[in-house]
Amino acid sequence: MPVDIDAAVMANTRLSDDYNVLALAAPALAAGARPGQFVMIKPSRSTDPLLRRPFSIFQVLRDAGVASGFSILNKRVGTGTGLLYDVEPGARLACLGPLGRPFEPPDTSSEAWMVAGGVGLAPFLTLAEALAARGTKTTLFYGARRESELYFVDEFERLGVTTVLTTEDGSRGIRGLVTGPLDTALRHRRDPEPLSLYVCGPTPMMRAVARLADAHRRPCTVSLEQVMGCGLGGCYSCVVLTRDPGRPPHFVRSCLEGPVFDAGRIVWDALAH
Amino acid sequence: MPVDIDAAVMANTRLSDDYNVLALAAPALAAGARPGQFVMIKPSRSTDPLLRRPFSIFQVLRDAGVASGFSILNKRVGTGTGLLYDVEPGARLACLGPLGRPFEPPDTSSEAWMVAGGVGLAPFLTLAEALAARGTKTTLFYGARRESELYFVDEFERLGVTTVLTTEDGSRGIRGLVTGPLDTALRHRRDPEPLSLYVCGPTPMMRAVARLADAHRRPCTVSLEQVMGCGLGGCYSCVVLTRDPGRPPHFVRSCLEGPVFDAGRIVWDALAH
Amino acid sequence: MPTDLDFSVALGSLRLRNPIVAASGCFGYGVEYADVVDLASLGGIAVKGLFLTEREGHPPPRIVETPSGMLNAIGLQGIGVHRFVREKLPELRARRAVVIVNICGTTLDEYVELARILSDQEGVAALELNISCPNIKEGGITFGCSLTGTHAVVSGVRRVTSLPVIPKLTPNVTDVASFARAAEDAGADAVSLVNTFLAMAIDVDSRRPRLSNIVGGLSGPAIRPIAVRMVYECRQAVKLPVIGMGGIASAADVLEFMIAGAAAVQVGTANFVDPFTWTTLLAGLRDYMTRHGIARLAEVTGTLDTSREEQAWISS
Amino acid sequence: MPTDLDFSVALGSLRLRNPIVAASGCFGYGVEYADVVDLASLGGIAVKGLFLTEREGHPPPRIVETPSGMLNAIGLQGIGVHRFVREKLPELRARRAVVIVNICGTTLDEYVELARILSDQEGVAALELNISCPNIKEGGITFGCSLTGTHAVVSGVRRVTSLPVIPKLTPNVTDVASFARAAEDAGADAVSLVNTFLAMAIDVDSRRPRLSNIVGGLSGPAIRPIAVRMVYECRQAVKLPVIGMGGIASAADVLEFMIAGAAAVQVGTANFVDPFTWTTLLAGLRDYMTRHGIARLAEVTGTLDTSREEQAWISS
Ligand SMILES: Cc1cc2nc3c(=O)[nH]c(=O)nc-3n(C[C@H](O)[C@H](O)[C@H](O)COP(=O)(O)OP(=O)(O)OC[C@H]3O[C@@H](n4cnc5c(N)ncnc54)[C@H](O)[C@@H]3O)c2cc1C
Ligand SMILES: Cc1cc2nc3c(=O)[nH]c(=O)nc-3n(C[C@H](O)[C@H](O)[C@H](O)COP(=O)(O)OP(=O)(O)OC[C@H]3O[C@@H](n4cnc5c(N)ncnc54)[C@H](O)[C@@H]3O)c2cc1C
Ligand SMILES: Cc1cc2nc3c(=O)[nH]c(=O)nc-3n(C[C@H](O)[C@H](O)[C@H](O)COP(=O)(O)O)c2cc1C
Ligand SMILES: Cc1cc2nc3c(=O)[nH]c(=O)nc-3n(C[C@H](O)[C@H](O)[C@H](O)COP(=O)(O)O)c2cc1C
Ligand code: FES
Ligand code: FES
Repeated sequence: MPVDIDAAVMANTRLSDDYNVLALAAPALAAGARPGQFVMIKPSRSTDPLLRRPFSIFQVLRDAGVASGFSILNKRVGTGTGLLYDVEPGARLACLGPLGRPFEPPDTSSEAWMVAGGVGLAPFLTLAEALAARGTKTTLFYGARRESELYFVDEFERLGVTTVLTTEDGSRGIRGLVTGPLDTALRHRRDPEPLSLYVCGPTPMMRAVARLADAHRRPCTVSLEQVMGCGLGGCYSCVVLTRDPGRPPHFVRSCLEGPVFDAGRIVWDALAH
Repeated sequence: MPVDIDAAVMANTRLSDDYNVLALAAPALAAGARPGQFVMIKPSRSTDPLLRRPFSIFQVLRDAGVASGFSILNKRVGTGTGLLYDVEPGARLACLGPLGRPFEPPDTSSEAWMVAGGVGLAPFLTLAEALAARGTKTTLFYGARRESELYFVDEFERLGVTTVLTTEDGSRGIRGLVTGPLDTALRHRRDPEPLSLYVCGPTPMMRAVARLADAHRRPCTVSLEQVMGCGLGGCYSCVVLTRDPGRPPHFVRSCLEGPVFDAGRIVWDALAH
Repeated sequence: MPTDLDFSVALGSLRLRNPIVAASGCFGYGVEYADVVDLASLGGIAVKGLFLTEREGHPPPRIVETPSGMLNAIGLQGIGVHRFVREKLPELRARRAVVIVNICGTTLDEYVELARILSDQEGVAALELNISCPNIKEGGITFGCSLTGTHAVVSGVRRVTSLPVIPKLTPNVTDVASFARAAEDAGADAVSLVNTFLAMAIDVDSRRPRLSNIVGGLSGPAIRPIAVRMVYECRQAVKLPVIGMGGIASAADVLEFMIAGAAAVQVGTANFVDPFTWTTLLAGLRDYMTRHGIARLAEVTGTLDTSREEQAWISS
Repeated sequence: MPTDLDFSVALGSLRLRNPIVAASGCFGYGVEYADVVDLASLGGIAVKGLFLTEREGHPPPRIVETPSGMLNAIGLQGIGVHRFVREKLPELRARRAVVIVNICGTTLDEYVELARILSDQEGVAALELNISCPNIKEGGITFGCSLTGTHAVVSGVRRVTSLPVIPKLTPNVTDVASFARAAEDAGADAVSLVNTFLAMAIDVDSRRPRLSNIVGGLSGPAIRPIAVRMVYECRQAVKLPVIGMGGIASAADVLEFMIAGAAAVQVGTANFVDPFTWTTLLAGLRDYMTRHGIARLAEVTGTLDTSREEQAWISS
């Protein structure tokens, strides 16, 4: 059950001119959070900006083992994310969550490959922790524009995650898009070895990965980032066109049925961007 | 000529739960400021609140004798003043000024009596400095609700100003309203000794002082606090009904012809509050 | 502090325990919120606009934020009246929610048919006639922008139901009070207003509309001053109770509408910002009643005091 | 980066050096700003609404802030056309301002008389007919809310002047495009829109209106999405150049109006917030033109691309 907490900003760590990590005190919210879920955060007390913004839960913060809050990985792209980049410790932000359908872990025998583009990294740290806890062999394919925009690689490696990094300018890892090494890896992967893909990033990237997964017949889960007005199923703004057996394509609310979807359900051509 | 400066907050000194002094870096603005003038400050970059708010220039701040900025004495009464109470050093605020007609100093032979109620103290520190510089004998009648809301009395005394203090609860100075001791003093004042009154505070107080001044035939200047949309004469929101020779009462813009007015010009019954 | 404060309000024969109703389209079918809030504590719930049949609505993007407001062009995606009655109404009934069903037709007959179906159901407290949705081409607003259309829909529905009938008026007209009058003449029990303002937003880099439907409806605090004025005009034009809405986000906003003439209010966009808004509103109303010594909230309705303005001593 | 960017726009025979015009009532008579900004660098200045005679306007409070907007009920305080011509026009002329005079009458004859007087003056670039002020009881909006009234005022003025005639339309109507059409039929050279939305605000503690006039006009960013939609509708209905306004505060806002169909824009409330807004707007337009390789700003007008929306692959 989601709770609404007027959470104090415990720390704001700016990683670059665009990215920051915001630690928020919200025990009750954090305690119930599962990997892949999100939180609706009000960036300002003013009516401009008016609506809350959705953010993946990046980390569950613990104090002596007890959940004390959570953090978000924020990328400044507009007004709301700009305010959350600037906010100072001590300020309070209304946080509603945890919301949405979490990731389903793969079959115990299966490996997990996480594919992240840019701020699409956000939902994967909690997933990696959960997978490490259950001993799932995990790889992170992670692409960014340049080396300085690859964050938290060490944290993933510390969890035992194998990392495959790409940068568009070649400043670290393989030059190009993350789909390059992913495609190669999928080709090299022997058929009977079970494997589940988890993807979050820009829509074109998710679409491309979904196609690769389909071509290689691998189960693939995507975490979509639709515009969300409420996060609770009230406004019908966040819909995604899906294909389900026995009925024509129809819109479902990604805040309730997502943000995590089976990639095969999504009518990709209907997705904006 | 007014200038618009994106001024850095140098310091925010909170005096109580309601009052604070905000020091703003704005050399060009401060350099041109004269006692009684005001500044239009935008309390937020958002469109809510939308308009700037008018504030008296409380102090001209100097660095090695050169004007480096100014301060305002802010009383939290609503959204904008609330934001200016909360603002942290380093933030920037758009400040347009100096604006409005300044105080006219009295004749050189005249004494000056300043009458302040609450945050109506704001325009008088710069006036007291100017009067001290020209050797005018000055008294401050200053009323507040309680002792803890009487601010900067020492600063005035350091400038050689005689202070007469009142509090509504009697916790300091004379119990009651500031008009009490003012009335007594006016009665005891011998006719030929020239005297000019300067008043700023709640409208009922200004009205009462204006009546006393009129009864005692003393020149009286009031600094009005009308709602102001622009501060530059563009919107006609800030009008005050005035009586001028040879024409019926008419509205004048207090941002251009004021905020400082000869009390005799004001049609007090038409003033709100 | 008085402990026996009375928050209840009357809309003709319909009594609400308090004046705060969730606005249609802004609270799903209510059931989405059943785990988060106690549905029975709300004055009422106007459920998402229902057609006879299911509708997919418009493709995304369906909303865009604007200064102190938002545009929406959902296109009335919905499950249709039959599935609503089967799948949602039983839970709403079980939760003791006061259910106002917002209905939408493309023809007069559809409104009548919807009213007939819903009148047979237990747990429907009133019908709100959506003749004001700016986001669909057929029906709806074509009735709401015409006095004869408004009259026809209201009297058509009136004939087949004994439920309270509440036409919801559009603000996109020159004289909203004349529509309230048409509704009154046709036998409405109350009127609700405002629906959203037809509006649009453009992405200047792509030079494309920011909503797939090109235009959408503006709601939220931005529109409140216009909505309050319209409620004030309707209150003066008709004897019917008026349900006011448009940008309510605080108790002061509720009171503004009530003082202007609203017997009850609806809260839309603010539910998106904060699903617990209504509790904040009720707490604020309690505080106001206590401070002002008001025992019955309903007494506030229509008490705007304009005596001073009317005798303004200066001719203007 | 192109150095020869062309910001000029045409309103019929009137050419402006750039599309940014100060909106009437939001820049005084222009002369108030002469020390602060270079009046000649603005595309034009629509001066405060003028009657034949002096007017005192409404008592304060005359403005109140609302979410992302403001209400005003100034009541057209003003010096009248004769004093304007004597006291203000010479300075505006000397400063080489492009002066659009906003005129307001209580009768048709007054509009005609005002037009006659101003047509004889050097330094008047155009007449804007204020038939849309919501704050005065007589005249003005009674013409603006009636198609025949609009037609009558425009053709009356048209007959006595060779200056460009620009009726300013009110948004408080059901179908603003029909008013643009009436203006076109009557011989207008352009239309400007929107004037303010009739609205009100109430102080809930005193239960009194927050404006002495009870109601006032809503302006500012809050109304922008509605205003953009209305400009878009007018653009499709008439061939006349449209001057768009309502809540413009950034270059993106200017572009939104232009892409929707405005040939030029006016900036009102934002001048109060920042008297240098227009310089920020021009800098932002320059940046946009550079980024998009646009040499002539006027090319942007009416280029909204709705091809994708119109062939939406899912029927809605
Ligand atoms: C389930 C979910 C989880 C998310 N998790 C994160 C996260 O962990 N970290 C993070 O930084 N962001 C995340 N996002 C995206 C984030 O919500 C948006 O970037 C944010 O809402 C933009 O707000 P703004 O006020 O800064 O932008 P606005 O000023 O509103 O818009 C600026 C620009 O951003 C674009 N934009 C608006 N909404 C979105 C969106 N939902 N996705 C992408 N672009 C958008 C707009 O089209 C516009 O061009 C998530 C979104 C969803 C739906
Ligand atoms: C020339 C001038 C100089 C001023 N100098 C100072 C100063 O030095 N220090 C200071 O603290 N204040 C000063 N004020 C008053 C200050 O401008 C207002 O308190 C402020 O604008 C209120 O803004 P807000 O957003 O906090 O209030 P809002 O949220 O807009 O309104 C809250 C309440 O404050 C009241 N209010 C709004 N405007 C005024 C006003 N102009 N005067 C009194 N009450 C108002 C409203 O009626 C309302 O009840 C001055 C005003 C003027 C005109
Ligand atoms: C996303 C959304 C969907 C809406 N759907 C409906 C609807 O189905 N039926 C209806 O009558 N009004 C609908 N409305 C209008 C609201 O009920 C309300 O009239 C309007 O939003 C103004 O109130 P607000 O400012 O509090 O949101 C919708 C509004 C929004 C924002
Ligand atoms: C204080 C004020 C005074 C106004 N006076 C006039 C006027 O005299 N004549 C007129 O045609 N419009 C007048 N307007 C309307 C503006 O010119 C403009 O149409 C409206 O404010 C919308 O633009 P904005 O949102 O940029 O302010 C006035 C607006 C305001 C806020
Ligand atoms: S975000 Fe409102 S329904 Fe999904
Ligand atoms: S504040 Fe705008 S004219 Fe005085």
